[in-house]
Amino acid sequence: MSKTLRDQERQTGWWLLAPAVILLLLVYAYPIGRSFWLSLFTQNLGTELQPVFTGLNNYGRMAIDGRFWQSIGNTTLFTAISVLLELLLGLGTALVLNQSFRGRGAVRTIALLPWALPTALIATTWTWIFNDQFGVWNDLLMRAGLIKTGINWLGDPHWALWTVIAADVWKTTPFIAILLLAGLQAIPNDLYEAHTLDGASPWQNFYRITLPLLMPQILIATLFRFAQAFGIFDLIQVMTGGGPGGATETVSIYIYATIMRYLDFGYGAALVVVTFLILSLAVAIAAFWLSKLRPAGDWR
Amino acid sequence: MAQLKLRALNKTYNPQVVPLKDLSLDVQDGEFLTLLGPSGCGKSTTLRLIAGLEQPTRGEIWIGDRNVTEQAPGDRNIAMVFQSYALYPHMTVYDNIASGLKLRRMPASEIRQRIEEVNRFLGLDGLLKRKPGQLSGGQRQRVALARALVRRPDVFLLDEPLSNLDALLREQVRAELKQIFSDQNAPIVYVTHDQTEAMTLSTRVAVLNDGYLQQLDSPKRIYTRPANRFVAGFIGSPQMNLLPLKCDQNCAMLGRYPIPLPDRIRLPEVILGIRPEHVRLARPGETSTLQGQVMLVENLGMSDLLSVQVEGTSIGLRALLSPDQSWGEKNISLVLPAESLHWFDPQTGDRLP
Amino acid sequence: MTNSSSQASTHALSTRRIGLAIVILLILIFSLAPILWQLLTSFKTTADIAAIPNVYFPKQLTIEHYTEIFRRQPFLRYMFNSGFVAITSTLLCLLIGTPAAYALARLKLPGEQIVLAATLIVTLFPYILLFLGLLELVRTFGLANHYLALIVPYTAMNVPLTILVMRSFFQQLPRDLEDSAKVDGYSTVQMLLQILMPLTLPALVTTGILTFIAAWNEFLFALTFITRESMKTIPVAVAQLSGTAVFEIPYGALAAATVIGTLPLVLLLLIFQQRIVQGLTAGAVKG
Amino acid sequence: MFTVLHLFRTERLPYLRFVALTITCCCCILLWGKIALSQQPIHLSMLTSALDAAQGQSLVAAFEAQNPDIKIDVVEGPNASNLIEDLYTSSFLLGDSPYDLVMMDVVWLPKFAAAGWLLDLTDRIPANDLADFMTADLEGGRYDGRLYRLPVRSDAQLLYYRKDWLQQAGIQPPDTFDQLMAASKLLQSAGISKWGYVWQGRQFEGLAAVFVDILAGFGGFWVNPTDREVGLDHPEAIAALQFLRDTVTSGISPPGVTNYQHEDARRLFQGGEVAFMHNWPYAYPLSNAEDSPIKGKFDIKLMVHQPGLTSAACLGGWGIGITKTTAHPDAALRVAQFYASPDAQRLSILENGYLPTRRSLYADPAILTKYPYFSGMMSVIDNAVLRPPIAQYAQASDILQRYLSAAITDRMSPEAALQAAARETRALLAQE
Repeated sequence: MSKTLRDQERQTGWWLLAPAVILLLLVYAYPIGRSFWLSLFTQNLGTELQPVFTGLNNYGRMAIDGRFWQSIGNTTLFTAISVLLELLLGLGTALVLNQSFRGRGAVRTIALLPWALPTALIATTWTWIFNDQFGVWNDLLMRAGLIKTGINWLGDPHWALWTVIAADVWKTTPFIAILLLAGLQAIPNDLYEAHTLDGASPWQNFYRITLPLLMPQILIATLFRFAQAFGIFDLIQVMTGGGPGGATETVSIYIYATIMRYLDFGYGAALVVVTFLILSLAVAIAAFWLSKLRPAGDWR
Repeated sequence: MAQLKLRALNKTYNPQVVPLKDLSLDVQDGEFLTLLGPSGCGKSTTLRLIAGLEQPTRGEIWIGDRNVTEQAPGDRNIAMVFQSYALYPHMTVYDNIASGLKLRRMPASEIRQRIEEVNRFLGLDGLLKRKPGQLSGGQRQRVALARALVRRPDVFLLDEPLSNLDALLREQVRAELKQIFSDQNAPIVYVTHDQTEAMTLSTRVAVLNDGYLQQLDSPKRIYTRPANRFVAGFIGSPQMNLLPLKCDQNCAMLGRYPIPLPDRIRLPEVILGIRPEHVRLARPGETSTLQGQVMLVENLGMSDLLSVQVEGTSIGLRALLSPDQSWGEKNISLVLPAESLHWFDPQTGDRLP
Repeated sequence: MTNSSSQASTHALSTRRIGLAIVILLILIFSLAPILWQLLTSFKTTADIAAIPNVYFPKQLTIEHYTEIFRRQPFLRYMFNSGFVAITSTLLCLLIGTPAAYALARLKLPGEQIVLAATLIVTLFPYILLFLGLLELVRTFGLANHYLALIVPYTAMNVPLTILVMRSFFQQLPRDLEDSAKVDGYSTVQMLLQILMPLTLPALVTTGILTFIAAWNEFLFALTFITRESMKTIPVAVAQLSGTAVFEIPYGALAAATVIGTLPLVLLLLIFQQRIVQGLTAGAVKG
Repeated sequence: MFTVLHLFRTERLPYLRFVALTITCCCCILLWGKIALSQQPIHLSMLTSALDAAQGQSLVAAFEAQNPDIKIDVVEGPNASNLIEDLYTSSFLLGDSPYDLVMMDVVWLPKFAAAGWLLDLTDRIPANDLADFMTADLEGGRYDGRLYRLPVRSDAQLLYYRKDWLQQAGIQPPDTFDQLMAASKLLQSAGISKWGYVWQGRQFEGLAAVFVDILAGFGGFWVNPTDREVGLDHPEAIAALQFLRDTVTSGISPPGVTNYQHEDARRLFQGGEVAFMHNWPYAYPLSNAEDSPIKGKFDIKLMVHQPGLTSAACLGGWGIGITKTTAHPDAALRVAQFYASPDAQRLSILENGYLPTRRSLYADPAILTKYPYFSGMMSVIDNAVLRPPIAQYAQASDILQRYLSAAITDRMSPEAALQAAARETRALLAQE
């Protein structure tokens, strides 16, 4: 018992932290590290699922894999468009919910609803709404006279990705709206009052006060959504499975197919590694921006 | 029974704690020691070190003949009253008071008996079943005190226990505190930045600044014989006049006016200290007077605080005069009584004997 | 923001009001319409569901789709699986995440910044990056078709959120309380259980709801690690329902299954809206 | 050691009690789950599409009537066969397969066999039992020379044609690609037929199957299973793809054909809008049904070929295999043999109209009475070609589908598309 009190406290601390750290290492660090290792092997049906060391062969194969590049393209498009739309709609929703009106709490609850529901179930709902024959969306458009015959939203390669984006926007806009709403509510009203006394219009208020002060929240929300959208799986898996003809195949769907359908573990691991690196790079850039922005956000 | 000894305690800088340098203190049984100083002086650090909430970088803490430096707070048998009272919000008053005893596996009957006892002179009747949220500030303060008293600890620690009370209540509780702790048989260490509390409650006061112990003395001596320039300026309100003066042979020169230095002081410069309440109006015919111009008069109620610019200098002198005295609109003659003068070394700040 | 000078504003104010009302209405329609359509579908007769043009106001409502999913599929079993996995992993997650959050909030550990940063970054990585490694682990430990195959990853995927949210709650608690407890003689673990736990109960509920929602909704692991009918969770069971009727997709049953599967979450949201919002923002913004 | 104890210093009970309770609860529930799953009579489980499950009910009843000690639990899966394949794959991959029997498409076999998931039946079936099976169907059940599957249902792609329209125009059914094109143009320009030829152009397995037929007709090959040579960038393959593309550009096929699946093609053919259709035999009874506008007006033949070459139909069909990890291999073998038996096949064929895998059944009076056109089908099956029986077939097929689709939708030239396809396929197969 010659340990100092500080040592004891530290030790207690480690014991408190240990289960969480072990769990995170097991479920996060190990799989990703393992993927790095496995990506150097060929382990697929051709090798009867035995690992054979082939160095960077998998990465070379990836370079000429047209489907991989298409999936990267799809993922990028999906991520960019859906996050952008979600930001705009989310900001709009947040601004509206930040006004005081009767029943605001109820509206806020309802606006949050899409976020809380299971994506896989919601995907079936949207599949049904966008059904080419019985879908209500086609019906509404036809009643409005905008189209003459029903569009096969999910079956037509030209429409499928946009349809999936629409569903994703619906599902995750509330998340952004809530984050931004919290940011809006933290901006003290006196700032607006002072600025208004200075003669600023509402638009100037928004542009010169709301937007800069909200920037940290916007960036964080974007970062979160970017990462989630880049890894989108359940929505697309249920709505289109990546089809038609790979039109909605994102990296996640491709990775899943490579591993679970083709049993091409080595190549799947290489895909995981590359996706991980791309995401890490993007996160690092975003974090760098964020850290530069932080001083501006420190007014609280 | 027990005696609290701090031996050369050091706490080096870290972001959370004010540093502490080479603090040694002895607190005897029943003695009420106040740690006094401005914020950031290290007084809370000292208290937290004693409690074991922080670990000293160097030095030792003894309670009686136990070296508790490496003991956990709960093992030191101390009790502490916090500024925020730190009552457990989810427990009843009774459980709050009993918690420390229960942890020491005291039989329930004895706990009940002890609480009764404390209850009697703190007057907590009818509060025992309530939760802290349902109590007023003064009541919470009492519960916090009760929680400490019931423990019969080897040392009491009180961290600014009055600062969350409003002014009226504070005076009342201050008086009660004095009474309650006069019966206690353990060392009491009390932290405050309020010198009135320090003066009224303590048997001894330790003035801290910048992590250093400045003076450890009875309240009276702290006031009458401040050990250095810092203590002189910190204790007493309004603040003591501290005038840097040049010396000319045996005299310090306040403008044109020579002030005789005590014999042993031979320095080119000194700091002259005099409390505003000791400056008095010159009587008619008095010779060695100081001429000055009244720059500002602040009415403090029972007296007036005058800011006087000493003639021929830019030095300002404050004097506390009772309003029944009269003086000229502008010009005023003042006397600095020799027995009320304090001299300090401008280099070290130490008192010159 | 507030009303400007009063004379000219009456007119401007009322147009503003109407504009606001319209926008709110749009938000409500946007959020509710798909769910309401699915709800309506679940009560329509099969003939009405397949009618062209669509039937918006059915003359006849039916609950046959609801009885059908319970009759044809072990739907109660799915509900139980989802509930059991979600509740167990939520409890485990709180049990593991809360002490860690406390350690990170208060105990000045060396390297805690690294742990914290790692926790944050980890929340950004999609599960697809993990599932190859986890698949191997599941195979190695023979956890296929085992609740643990889901409970462990669900717990892990919610631990970062728990740590972030609980840590920010712990940091808001007054320090004096813990100091007081230490002086009273509580050990760190006792203090966590007897003093801090009761105080953080609201925060625990908040976090628990968020983790429950995440676990209930998870799809990828449930799809991959469970192949036995009797072990499937709601999202996977419903998603796989879509192709199992003989000649066409059973839209009515699918709608009913969706409604049932989402019902617990809707209830949670209605009851705990405030807390969910709190937790979401604490988890995301504070980090 | 001591530090752990230190954690629970004075009052350690609440913590420990809670942990113990949680663990006990978990254990109890898991145990309960395990017990609930193990029951008394031998249950053999098999996953099929919901459609097959419905159609196979009488087979199950017949088997259980003869074998009271065995129960067959048919799990209904999705109707899309690739989803069934995925469900089987993930359950085998996990190592805890709920299925004892595998009802599999011919193209899955190499994968399942190479992965080591199937019981080797080579030595369990007497050779004389195998003699009755069609060679092509039996071949589809082998991998690396070992038998893993007993065929229960055969299939081969055909060319459907409107014999009434051809008679009207005074031409013979086409034998070569040029004849097919010419006949189509003639019928279209004469206003007899709106479209000439429909096939399955959507990016899915059906497109690969169509291409296999065309490729055989041009004398090309996809992957040689023995030496793993990839033939996709050979001139024959490029010519085959050029043909497919020409049908679209010349207006013989409707522009939408690049998004068609089997049912789209059948609806068009049955609706009397097209003269030639590439499809599986399942369309025959449907198009010849009482309410079909073209009942009796069409016929079937082998797909066309280049002059001097022969046609070969892409072989399909289903068979039954046994999971390697099954606890009841003998019982499972009884089920498999039953499903492949003449009686069972007859029962199923009379109900559902699929093609048999046994020679004897092509001469079966009961079957021929009901389906007279079966008599011509035996030679079709005998001439059928397998899609490459390589373990990575699914991957190879997806590569090919992508580039076929790119070429027929005019995003790449046939040559560039097939070169890319060949390159990726070689990279895939070189991974050994």
